[in-house]
Amino acid sequence: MENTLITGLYVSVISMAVTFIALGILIGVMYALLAIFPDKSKQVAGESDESVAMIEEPEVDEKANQELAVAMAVGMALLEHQGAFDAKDPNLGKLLE
Amino acid sequence: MENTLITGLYVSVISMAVTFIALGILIGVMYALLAIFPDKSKQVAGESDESVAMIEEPEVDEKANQELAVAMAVGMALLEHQGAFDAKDPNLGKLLE
Amino acid sequence: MENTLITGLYVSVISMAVTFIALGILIGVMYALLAIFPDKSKQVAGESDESVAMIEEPEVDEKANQELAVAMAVGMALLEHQGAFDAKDPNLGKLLE
Amino acid sequence: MNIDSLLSLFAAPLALTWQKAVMIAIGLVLIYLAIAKDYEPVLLLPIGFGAILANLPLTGITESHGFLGVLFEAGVANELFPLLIFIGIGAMTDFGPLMENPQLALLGAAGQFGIYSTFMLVLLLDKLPFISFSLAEAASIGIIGAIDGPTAIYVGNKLAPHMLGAIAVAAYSYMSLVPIIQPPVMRALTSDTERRVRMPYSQREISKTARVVFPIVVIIVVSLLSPQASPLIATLMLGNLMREAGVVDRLRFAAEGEIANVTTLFLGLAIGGTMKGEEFLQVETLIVMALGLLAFILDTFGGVMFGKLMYRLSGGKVNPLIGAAGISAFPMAARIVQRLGQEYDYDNFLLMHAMGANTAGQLGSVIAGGVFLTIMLGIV
Amino acid sequence: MNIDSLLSLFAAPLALTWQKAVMIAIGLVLIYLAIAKDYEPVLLLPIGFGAILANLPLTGITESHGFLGVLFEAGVANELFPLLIFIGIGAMTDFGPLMENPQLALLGAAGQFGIYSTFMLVLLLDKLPFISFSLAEAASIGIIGAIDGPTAIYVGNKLAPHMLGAIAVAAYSYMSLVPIIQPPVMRALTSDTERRVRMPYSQREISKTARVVFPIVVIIVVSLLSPQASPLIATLMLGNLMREAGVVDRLRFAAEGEIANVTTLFLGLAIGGTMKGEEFLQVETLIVMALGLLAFILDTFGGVMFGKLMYRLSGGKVNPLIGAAGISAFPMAARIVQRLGQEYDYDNFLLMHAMGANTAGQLGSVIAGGVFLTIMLGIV
Amino acid sequence: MNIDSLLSLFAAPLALTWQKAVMIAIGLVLIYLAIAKDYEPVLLLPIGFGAILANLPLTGITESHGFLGVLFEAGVANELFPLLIFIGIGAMTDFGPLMENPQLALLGAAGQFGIYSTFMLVLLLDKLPFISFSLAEAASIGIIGAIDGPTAIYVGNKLAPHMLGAIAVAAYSYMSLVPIIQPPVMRALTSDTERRVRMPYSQREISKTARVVFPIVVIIVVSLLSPQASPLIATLMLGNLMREAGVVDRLRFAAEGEIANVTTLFLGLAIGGTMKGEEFLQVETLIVMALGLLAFILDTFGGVMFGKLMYRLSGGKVNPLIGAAGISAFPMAARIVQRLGQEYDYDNFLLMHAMGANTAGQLGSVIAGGVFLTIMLGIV
Ligand code: NA
Ligand code: NA
Ligand code: NA
Repeated sequence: MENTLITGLYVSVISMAVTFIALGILIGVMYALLAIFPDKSKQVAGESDESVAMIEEPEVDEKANQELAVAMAVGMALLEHQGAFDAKDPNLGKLLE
Repeated sequence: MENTLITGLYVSVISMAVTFIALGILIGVMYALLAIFPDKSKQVAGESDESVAMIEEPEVDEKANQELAVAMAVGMALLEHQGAFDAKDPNLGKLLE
Repeated sequence: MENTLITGLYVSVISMAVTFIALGILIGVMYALLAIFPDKSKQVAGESDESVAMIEEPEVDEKANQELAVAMAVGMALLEHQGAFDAKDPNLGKLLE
Repeated sequence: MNIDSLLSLFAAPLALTWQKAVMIAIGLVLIYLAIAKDYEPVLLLPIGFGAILANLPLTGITESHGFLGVLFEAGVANELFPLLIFIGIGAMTDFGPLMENPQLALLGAAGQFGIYSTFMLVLLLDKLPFISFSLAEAASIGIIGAIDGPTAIYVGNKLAPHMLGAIAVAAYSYMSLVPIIQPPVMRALTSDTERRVRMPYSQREISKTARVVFPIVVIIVVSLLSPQASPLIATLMLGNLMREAGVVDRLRFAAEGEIANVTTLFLGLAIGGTMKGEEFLQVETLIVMALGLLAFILDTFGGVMFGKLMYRLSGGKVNPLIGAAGISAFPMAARIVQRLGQEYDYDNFLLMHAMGANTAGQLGSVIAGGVFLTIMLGIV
Repeated sequence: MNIDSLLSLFAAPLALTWQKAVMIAIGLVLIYLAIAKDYEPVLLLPIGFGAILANLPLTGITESHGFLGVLFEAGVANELFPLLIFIGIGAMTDFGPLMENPQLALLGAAGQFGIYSTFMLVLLLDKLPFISFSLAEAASIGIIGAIDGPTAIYVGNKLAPHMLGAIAVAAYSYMSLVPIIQPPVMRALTSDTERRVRMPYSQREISKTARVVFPIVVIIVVSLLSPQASPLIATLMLGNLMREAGVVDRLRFAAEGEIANVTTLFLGLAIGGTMKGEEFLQVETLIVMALGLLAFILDTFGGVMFGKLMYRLSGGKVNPLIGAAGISAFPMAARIVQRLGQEYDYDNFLLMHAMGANTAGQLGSVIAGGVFLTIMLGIV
Repeated sequence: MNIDSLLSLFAAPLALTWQKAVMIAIGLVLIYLAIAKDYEPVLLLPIGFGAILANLPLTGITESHGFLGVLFEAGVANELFPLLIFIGIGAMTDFGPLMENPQLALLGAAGQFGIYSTFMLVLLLDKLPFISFSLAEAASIGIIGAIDGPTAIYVGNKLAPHMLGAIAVAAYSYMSLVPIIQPPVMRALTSDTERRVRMPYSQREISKTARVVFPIVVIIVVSLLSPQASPLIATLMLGNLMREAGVVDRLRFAAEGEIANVTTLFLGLAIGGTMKGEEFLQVETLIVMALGLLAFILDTFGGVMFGKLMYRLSGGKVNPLIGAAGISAFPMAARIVQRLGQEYDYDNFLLMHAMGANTAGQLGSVIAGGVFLTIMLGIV
């Protein structure tokens, strides 16, 4: 009668233990990976804008690019319409970045 | 014992022959197509920017277009930032809407 | 012999009737929906360009957006090329091509 | 052995019967219409292509493990593809213009007149000697009058799968001919006064809630009235619900985009693959094509005549031309109405009303198809 | 005959049992929650929609050749859909924050406490009269505590396929309630001092090689420890490998995009299609829903208590709140930790650490689910 | 019971035979080559990944209801995936350069020399003691010389499905090695004078009609000559027709995009899944790999030698180097020709002619594969 309870407890304890062991092993794996493959590309910050752009570009996905393009084009059109060009607003550059 | 070798040689020779025949026929097909459907749109080069753009547009695939848009928008934004525009044409805004 | 004709007529009449009934019910449904869920966002027209743009944006689908961006960017590039901007940077046109 | 297998190289040309050759020619014509005439190219090109492949001898391409056979089993035999396409169509459809003028919904019922009248005509033809159509076949031909590809394929596949190719070709070919088929019928049935009726644009705005609730209610009502219509109306309205919900745009764009595109290509190829010369080239197919054309005309007749009835009942406030948009054939039929109206009165803008009737026609096609199928399956 | 088939038009409304009606109402509620409350809409909308369709009478839509039946066979019965979704999830997951603080991985084990405690609770309930759950059913309910939809569906389908609908609904509904369920538990278990602990941001950069090797090693380790977890962890890590590899971006974007979107839609519809009134509306379902909620609470309890243990052992350097992110529910749980932390100390930025615990929770959920399944399949 | 099921936790490591371990290592090498060396990563990464999964013990992932088993049945067993990929390849191929110089087509036939010579070599090896290959196996190894992944997989699966993994790995691995394999062969076979031949650029413009008609005629001609080639050539040319038609761009982009990407991922995984240690690690596999490499060399030999023949016959107007592009391996082989030509004469632009030979090689590979298959199926 109590059989399923005991089986259940047994299953629970083993499962929990194995899960902790597995994640414990993964901790070891991660430390090992960090030790074996240290990051060599200690990036010297602020070297040049282009280099940063080139490095980061693969991270930006296509959609983001498209949205950016839409945003920029729309933004420029609106600004243009409002006569904001002929750059009287010195913040325009920042705004568009 | 030698049977598979002979069969194999037979298969090889026939296959190679048929492949050459097939591509030979395709040569005939291509010459026939060039003769039957000559290119009428003998393009007069450098007539106007618009016509070239129109003709070539179908060739450009979507992604290229998007990248172009991104490139253009970013380029313009950067130029803008540098104060290069200074829009004198008041219709520009409307045109872009 | 005439059996299929009679059956057919019977099927036709019933089908047509049910179709009219169904669409009749949908008319009732639509009037009910309009009554139960009236539009509260009675839009004050012409308030500002931005608000209109924001409201309409969800309707414009992605591709249209991209095409718009392409169109805008290309349009601007062409205008630029034609000297409409009065480019102070003589390389600008080339740059955008 | 050697001579035998050498001969096997000529086996294919020798197996090219005149029926296969004719079907290859038909496939070429369909591709020509698709490319040169822009007749529903996304469907007629794959259908024509599939027809060519199905009739090249000895390729095994339409067998159960062949390329077209696999596509057929994957999505035509079980009607999955037309339903998936419907999700995409629903996602692209705006029922706003219909909800602004609910009474236009009746035009969507009237525009299905061609289904029943064509069905009856086939049953009459069956009485002629040498011509024989079963009740199910007659119904499958009639359903071309739904003027809606996925509905015609769905119903046709349930009732007379052997006629699927002819039905699909008729449905999609004539769809492209709507701008040629409809105007003469519309002119013949209406008076100059009727065609000049202007219809004011309803200023009613539809709330988002109403737009969201509408597709769900439509599914429940239609499914209870006609259970066989449920998969069709449910997929159409699922797409529309995803459109109006606003919170599942990545599903909506997947439905409109990749699901619709991939499925359209596969559906076209697989249907073309059913068009085998020996079965397709029969008098019956010619009759299907002829009656399919008639169904389009009779649909337009039904729509415009009901438009005239509404013109009378409304005291001249409804322009009967918009009835022609009730056949569905979205959005072509609506544009034809707009153009014909402007021909007689340049400042007459019927487009929004025609769009309402047109989306009603989409609903009407699905409902009529489903009801027809429900009753037929009860009888056959 | 005529009267019979006329009556057939009313067959559907007559076959609408109260159970079906209630299920349609439940489907409407799920859609309402999806749209109006933004509760995991990409899943709850299709699930609710599928539930409505499955309970409209006589449509045949869930039968083996019906629309939902075809989708079910194509990707739920064989667990293909949850695995494909995992490829997309892996492609969107950044294990960087976890690799910067590897010891956070233990929180991902602790955050699965709800699985076992809920499982035991069900076995206790089974001892009550009138309530009966098999060991496999108890395990399926417990697995809701993985707080990970694909894992719950994968394990549930293997152990108790008849409960799949209830499990999926519980998993996804409560997932949306995480911002409501977790904070009270987190506040109750922690002291003010504990909640204010600041954790410095590790400046460690992870090399690309380490990032690429990590998913592969995880697969091998986990598969050897728990073979039944292999498909789950392998698909999750395949997505991550494609992300970090950098050379297969078109596969990666396909996994994140079309594969994930199309599969999510189909999975939701097919699971909704399993929720048939006659089977779903039982006391057992209510218990599943109630215990599922409890599993979420017990998971949070496990995570935070283990966080407190780490706080002690580290001499106060670990903020116990981040334990709450160990339950998975990515990335919501991590954001809740950040928000709650800031409530007590505005300048406290726990987000990166919480993200580490959160991705550990994702790993922990999959591993725990797989281990649980491996042991259960050895017993049942 | 308890001890048994505790032991079951160690069942997987205990079941890890040396064959499985070696295969996992091979999978890791393939992934390394894909990521670090950029060797056809979109295929070698999934293949390597599938190989690892297939050799982790007790996961059941390659069984008929396992993840890789389901993918295999869905698209490899019925050859659907390679055909779908061909639609995408066709949509990306421009036959313009070939149509401008039709006679280049013969180089596409000559570039298949490796198929037959390798096939004969295998039959010779079969005469050695301890080595045994059937005619069908020999043909499957020869087909690696098509240097075209989908063709090799399609033909290999029909003739010797148990060798599919080795064939696919050879085909795709060596494809990436083309820049290393070809140049020495090209240099050894040509004289300095031959390598410096300049070929004028044809100013011929190809009309849109000719571009549209070409793929259709190719299908009909090739299918009649070799029915077994029909599915391959038909899918390749369907993609090209959609490209040139201009009216079905949404189908074309679906073919190039989602269809190609999703299918490539699934195909790679499923093929990797066939590489089970116990079957794969045999002397035969080593022979397949060695002969596959030889097939690439012999293909280049065939192409360049025929190029030399054309050089003679044309009175020195044809640069024999472009023959190397006739092996297919699009577009790598064409770029190698251009680079090598420029090495000897910086102002020599052979690229367009090489591209023509290269697309001819694509056609030649498919045709040769299909013809070979047609004749073999008639004999076996
Ligand atoms: Na219609
Ligand atoms: Na979890
Ligand atoms: Na080749």
